[in-house]
Amino acid sequence: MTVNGKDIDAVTQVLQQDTETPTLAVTDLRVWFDTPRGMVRAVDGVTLDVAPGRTLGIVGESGSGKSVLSRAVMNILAPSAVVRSGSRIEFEGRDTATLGREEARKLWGARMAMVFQDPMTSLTPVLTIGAQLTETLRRHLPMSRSEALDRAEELLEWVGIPEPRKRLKQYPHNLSGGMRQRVVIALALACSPRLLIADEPTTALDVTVQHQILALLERLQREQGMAMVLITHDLGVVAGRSDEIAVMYAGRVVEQAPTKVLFREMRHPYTRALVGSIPRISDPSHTRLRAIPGRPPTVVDPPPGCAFAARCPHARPRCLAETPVLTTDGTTGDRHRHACFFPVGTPAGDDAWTTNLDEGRTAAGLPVDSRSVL
Amino acid sequence: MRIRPRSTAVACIGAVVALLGSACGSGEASSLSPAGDPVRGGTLVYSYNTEAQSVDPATCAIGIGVGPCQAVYGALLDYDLETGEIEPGMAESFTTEDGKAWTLKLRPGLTFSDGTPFDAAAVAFNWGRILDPALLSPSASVAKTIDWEVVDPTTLSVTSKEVNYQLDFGLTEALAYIASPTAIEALGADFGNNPVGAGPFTLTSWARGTEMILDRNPTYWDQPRPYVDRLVLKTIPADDQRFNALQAGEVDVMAVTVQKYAARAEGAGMKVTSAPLLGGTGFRLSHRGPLADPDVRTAIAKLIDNEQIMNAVYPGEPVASGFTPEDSPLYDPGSAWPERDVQGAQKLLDDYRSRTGSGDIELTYVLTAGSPVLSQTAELIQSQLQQVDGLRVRIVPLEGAAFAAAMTSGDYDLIVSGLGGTHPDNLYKVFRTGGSSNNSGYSNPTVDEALDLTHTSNDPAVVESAYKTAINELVATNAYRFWRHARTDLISPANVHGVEVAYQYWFRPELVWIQQ
Amino acid sequence: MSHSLDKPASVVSEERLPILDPQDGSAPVDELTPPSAEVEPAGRRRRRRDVGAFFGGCWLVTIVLAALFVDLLPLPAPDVVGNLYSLPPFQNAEHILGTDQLGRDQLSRALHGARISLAVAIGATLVAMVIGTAAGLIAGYFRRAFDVVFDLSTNTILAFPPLILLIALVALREPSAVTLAIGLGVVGAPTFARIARANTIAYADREFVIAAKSMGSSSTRILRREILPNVLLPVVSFATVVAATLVVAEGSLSFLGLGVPPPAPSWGGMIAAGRESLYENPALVLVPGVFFFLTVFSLNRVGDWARGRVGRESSL
Amino acid sequence: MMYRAVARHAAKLVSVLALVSVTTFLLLETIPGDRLASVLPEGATPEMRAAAEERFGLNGSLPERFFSWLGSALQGDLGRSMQSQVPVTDSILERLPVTLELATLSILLALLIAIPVGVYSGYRPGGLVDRIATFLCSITLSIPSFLLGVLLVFVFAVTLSALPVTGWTPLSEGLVPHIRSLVLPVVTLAAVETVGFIRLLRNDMVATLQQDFVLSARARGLSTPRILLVHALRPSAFSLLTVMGVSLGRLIGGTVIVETLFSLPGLGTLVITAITGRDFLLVQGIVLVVAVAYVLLNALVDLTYPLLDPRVRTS
Repeated sequence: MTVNGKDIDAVTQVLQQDTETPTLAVTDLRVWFDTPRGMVRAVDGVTLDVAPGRTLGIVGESGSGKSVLSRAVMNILAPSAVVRSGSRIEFEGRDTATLGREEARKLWGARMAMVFQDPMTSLTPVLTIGAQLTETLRRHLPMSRSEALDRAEELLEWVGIPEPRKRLKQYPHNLSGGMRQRVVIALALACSPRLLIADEPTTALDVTVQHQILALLERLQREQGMAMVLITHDLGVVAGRSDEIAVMYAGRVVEQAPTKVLFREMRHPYTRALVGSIPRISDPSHTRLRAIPGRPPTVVDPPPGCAFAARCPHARPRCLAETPVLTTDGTTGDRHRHACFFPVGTPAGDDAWTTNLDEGRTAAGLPVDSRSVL
Repeated sequence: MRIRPRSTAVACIGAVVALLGSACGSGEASSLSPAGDPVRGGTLVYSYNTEAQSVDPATCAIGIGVGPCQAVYGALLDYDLETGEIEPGMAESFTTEDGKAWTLKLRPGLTFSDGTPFDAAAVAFNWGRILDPALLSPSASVAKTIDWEVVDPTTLSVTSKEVNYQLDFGLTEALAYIASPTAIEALGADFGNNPVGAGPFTLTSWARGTEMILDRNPTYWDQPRPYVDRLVLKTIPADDQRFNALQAGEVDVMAVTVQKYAARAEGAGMKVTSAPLLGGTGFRLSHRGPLADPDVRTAIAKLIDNEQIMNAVYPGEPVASGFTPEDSPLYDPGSAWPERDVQGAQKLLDDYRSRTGSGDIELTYVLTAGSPVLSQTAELIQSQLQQVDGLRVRIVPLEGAAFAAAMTSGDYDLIVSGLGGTHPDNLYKVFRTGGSSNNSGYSNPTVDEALDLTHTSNDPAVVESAYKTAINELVATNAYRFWRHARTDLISPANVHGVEVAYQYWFRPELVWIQQ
Repeated sequence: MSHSLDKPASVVSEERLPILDPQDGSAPVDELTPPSAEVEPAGRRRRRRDVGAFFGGCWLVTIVLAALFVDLLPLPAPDVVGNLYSLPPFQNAEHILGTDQLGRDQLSRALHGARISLAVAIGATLVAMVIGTAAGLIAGYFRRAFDVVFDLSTNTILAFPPLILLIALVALREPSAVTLAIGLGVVGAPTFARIARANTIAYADREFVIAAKSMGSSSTRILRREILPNVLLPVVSFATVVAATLVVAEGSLSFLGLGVPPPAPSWGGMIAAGRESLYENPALVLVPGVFFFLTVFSLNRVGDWARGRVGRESSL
Repeated sequence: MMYRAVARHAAKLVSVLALVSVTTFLLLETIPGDRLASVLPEGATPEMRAAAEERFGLNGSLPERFFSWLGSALQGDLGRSMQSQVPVTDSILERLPVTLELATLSILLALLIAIPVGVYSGYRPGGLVDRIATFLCSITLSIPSFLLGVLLVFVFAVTLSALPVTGWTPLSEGLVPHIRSLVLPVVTLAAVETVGFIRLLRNDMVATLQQDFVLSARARGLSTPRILLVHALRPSAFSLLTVMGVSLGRLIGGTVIVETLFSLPGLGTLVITAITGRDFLLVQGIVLVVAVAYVLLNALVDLTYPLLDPRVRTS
């Protein structure tokens, strides 16, 4: 029996594995960028973890810091990035900051891999597919050139590319978008990694190909038993395919929960707004699309208080003064945490909403009326 | 003028000057005691700042082209600069009773390097070829003045159209080079690059612009000469670089026309063989427009300050106070340049302008472009001549061929030129009315009479005094003015013996031997 | 379309300034886009570049003023022969920068030399700009046959070994500043022509041009009123860089003794003359050399700055 | 498609060469003064002048002379030099290797310096190396080659007397003296080319390193040198190749100054003597050869470009 795409035994499996060490554990990660306009706090204190074989979906608008998070984990940040002290990234229990050169070489690219957004530019245009595959294989695994070529051919076949032998000699621009993304995935899974980070893997593809690629990722994950982090701005992509979802806003995780719990018991107004903005086929035609007013905040020297306050219908004076911390309120299991003083679906949240409704605007000055309830 | 314009220009450019503070006097050849008798073998390297264009006997009898020709063909007669005598070379003798009928006796059994006989017919063939206008031979002007006829394989009777006791000089350069007729007919236009002669050396290879390699000609008549096995001619344009090569032992005989290197060479224990040439580095005056008037010419002569030019451009070198250097047999006190006198010059010019009512005089000073030394001298002369009002000088630098065109067509007021050449007979060509090189239109009865005497008289004393009168008249009429005697220095390391200056920048390679 | 445009965008085919011998005294230039984006924080970089352009501008102003009013300055005349020969600089109050082999004051010769070098260079740049822009406009607007002729003529000028073309032009005529300026102008024209053409093509299909065409205005009116003003800006921004190249060309020619005839001093000529006594008194080369270097350096810096400024405004 | 491109280039090449020859011919025709001045000896007779005009093909109408020259030129016979009677083709072939060696060595030296500096400044733009390189580049660009040559001579040859002042030592006299005589001229010529290459490579690298495939290469754990030299440098190398080809073409006609300064027996000095000696046939021959080299190299670059860069290749 499948619940929107996830068969039931997988779910039970999830419940048993809580005690195992997580493949990836990020605690209080802060990544700031030194720019002429000041220190940009791209990632400002993120804590999350992914158990082996599990999929964590990370959702957020562009500029929320989800890509920077993925690059920090993969240790491929731009030179101007500064990982603040106190940040900690653990991979299978080992702090990646303390790895020696040799161990680091074995980790990044082999045990931990990444897939990028635009297949058009993710492959080196001037090298053949075969060259790029064998290069990665021989970098991490002791293989002769011919062995690497055979393994490369297997990989291409494995990701569903027809006539793999012929493809090895071709160049990226000879292939279609979907085909190229399959090659990128083959490249990532070349050394059977324990963790795969997919940063918007299907955004650049059209919908039909999108579905094939996501199904492929899921199949490969199940066969490899590897952990996966699926980063996207499209709730639809993560809704059916991830065990847990973390919602990021302005460099922070504002809510994290198992997928079903998040959709049924969402606590953070931003999550509700996000879910609310997905148009449903069931809606009558001409229903006005619900958009979130305002724009994501610039993360340079952010003011105190909750970053979402300016756009949050529940905003109260406390939200402007104090920064909410990610906590669980015990009502929906300890895996469900959110960072909000007046969460949705709680008496405090409802009071805040009705008070704002009476005043006609939120504490942050956002005009509010009955229609704008999300 | 004997030297083809282009090579004079090159010679002047060759006179590149570095303003060396070090004092240096004019050093005569410091001859080392001969170290025993000559030894055969070794390679002799000669170097100068430019190279011949072709080794075709018809066209090489000019300036820099002489070297390779003399080495490959040998000259019928040789002119010894020191003694002023003309000695037999490839020919046995060239005698005359009346200056009109001459007899050329050749050495019996002489052959070219391709085995064909070097006989009277070969000489006749070469001289006849020179007359062919298509070959544009500079020697044609001399060949036209004589007729010749083969008497027997070793004898040629020559009749000069006019009495000319100096005709034998013609056989040391213009008509000196005889090539193998069979080779000329076989190679045609390419003969100039692979010559066949009977001289001391044969041409082995020629990388133009860098070096020409010649090897000993085994069938040369004057065994055991040439002493050296191989002769190399290297072209190194910059004087200082050539001197460095000499010091580094890469060059055995370095030709240079600037005094300072001779002094530095003597300082370094090397030998300097030098020889004064006819005339010097200066300029020639044409006879058109205001320059036709003797007062203007004298005024110009009075304004030139040799002292200042030498101090600025050729520091440390002796100043030419007159036409001929004191130590030359043709020296005469009368050939000294007029005293510098600015007021006198101003008066002369004012008289001329009042007499002819003409306005300011403007003269063009033509020189070769690209030589800093020449342009500095030109600017100096301009400032000297413009000390007086009413006289303006416009400097006109022309590159190679345009300069030659101006020279041959006489299209100039003052033009940079050196007389060049070694034999006083050159005066005849340049200053005798109608002389083949007289493009300045100079015509002076006294000079003509004196120069004709040098041809018609067989008495050396008469000839010498005739030259002196001619020179004094040339100086008096300001035909030509220079500030530095032309001289050639051949510098060679101590172990190279037998170096003698010949022609202008060449020597007698067959007489040189190297002490190992 | 000029072939440099149909190369894939990612390959930045920098069309080298095809003037003169390799010494073309200017940065490789792409006609259309401004210097490529620097990843470095823009703020800091722009300030640093302005400093170079600022000093460059100051030097150019001083040298041009000095060259124009050199006669008013308390300096001995450039061709007055003195008796202190090749005096090193800073040793004699009267001759601050020393004297050359003929005892003439180096400073005054340098300034008079500046007058000639700059006059020839500026003259030649104007000639090049007029010819080049006109050719570029016509070829860019009318295309087809004009384009072929344009391509052929620019390639012919470029195929000519640059200095050989100049020498042939100058050496075989009566050498004077005018023939020099025209000769240099011809050699400088292709650069302006290509810039003008590229910009004209880009502007030719812009709306306001099509609108003007539809209103029936004649081609010449369109060219003059619509396209020329827009093309002029990028062309003029190159003027300084081309001027730098032509100053070098004039210097090279006088170095070979084929520049402006003596006794008019020119930097190239002074360097050539100084070369003879390099060992005894290097100042004879260094004094004109420094003037030469500072002028070319300033022209380049001001050129870069102008192109940077123009690049931003007229980015197509 | 490839044959059409080749045909187009061939047509362009021929037309440009024709135009170059005609222009040179007209340029030489319109020279004031006597065209035979440098050839006729002193006191030349009218017959000599007539014979000379006949021999150097100076009589006959302008078009006749041009087409007779062009006719023989197409068969490789560019006529004989008026002064040395040496066939023009021979004297060019004798001098061409010197100029070619100078040009190629300068380009190689320029690449040798430009690639490491260009790649590193592209990798760390605004860093120390980049700032120093940019500063030195703007200095070098502003020193004309003749000034640079004189300064180099002053420092290395005169004061340190480590290298010969001028002159050319052919390879036959040993490699070391040959190279020693080449160092200063090649450095003088290479200076500007190096600047051009550094700037080009740096800008290309900066652009390429921002591409995603570089990030994904790093994500695959490939080493930085490998990413720089294989993944980033290769796409930039193609535009470098284009500029290199054009520079080489231009250098063949552009070594006049350096050859004159160091008195090297290359095409540059030959053309100077030819022009000053009004040796028309020699000038005509040299200009044609240099133009052919320039146009051929440009065409070669345009044609080989697609073969090298897979993105452009339309296989």
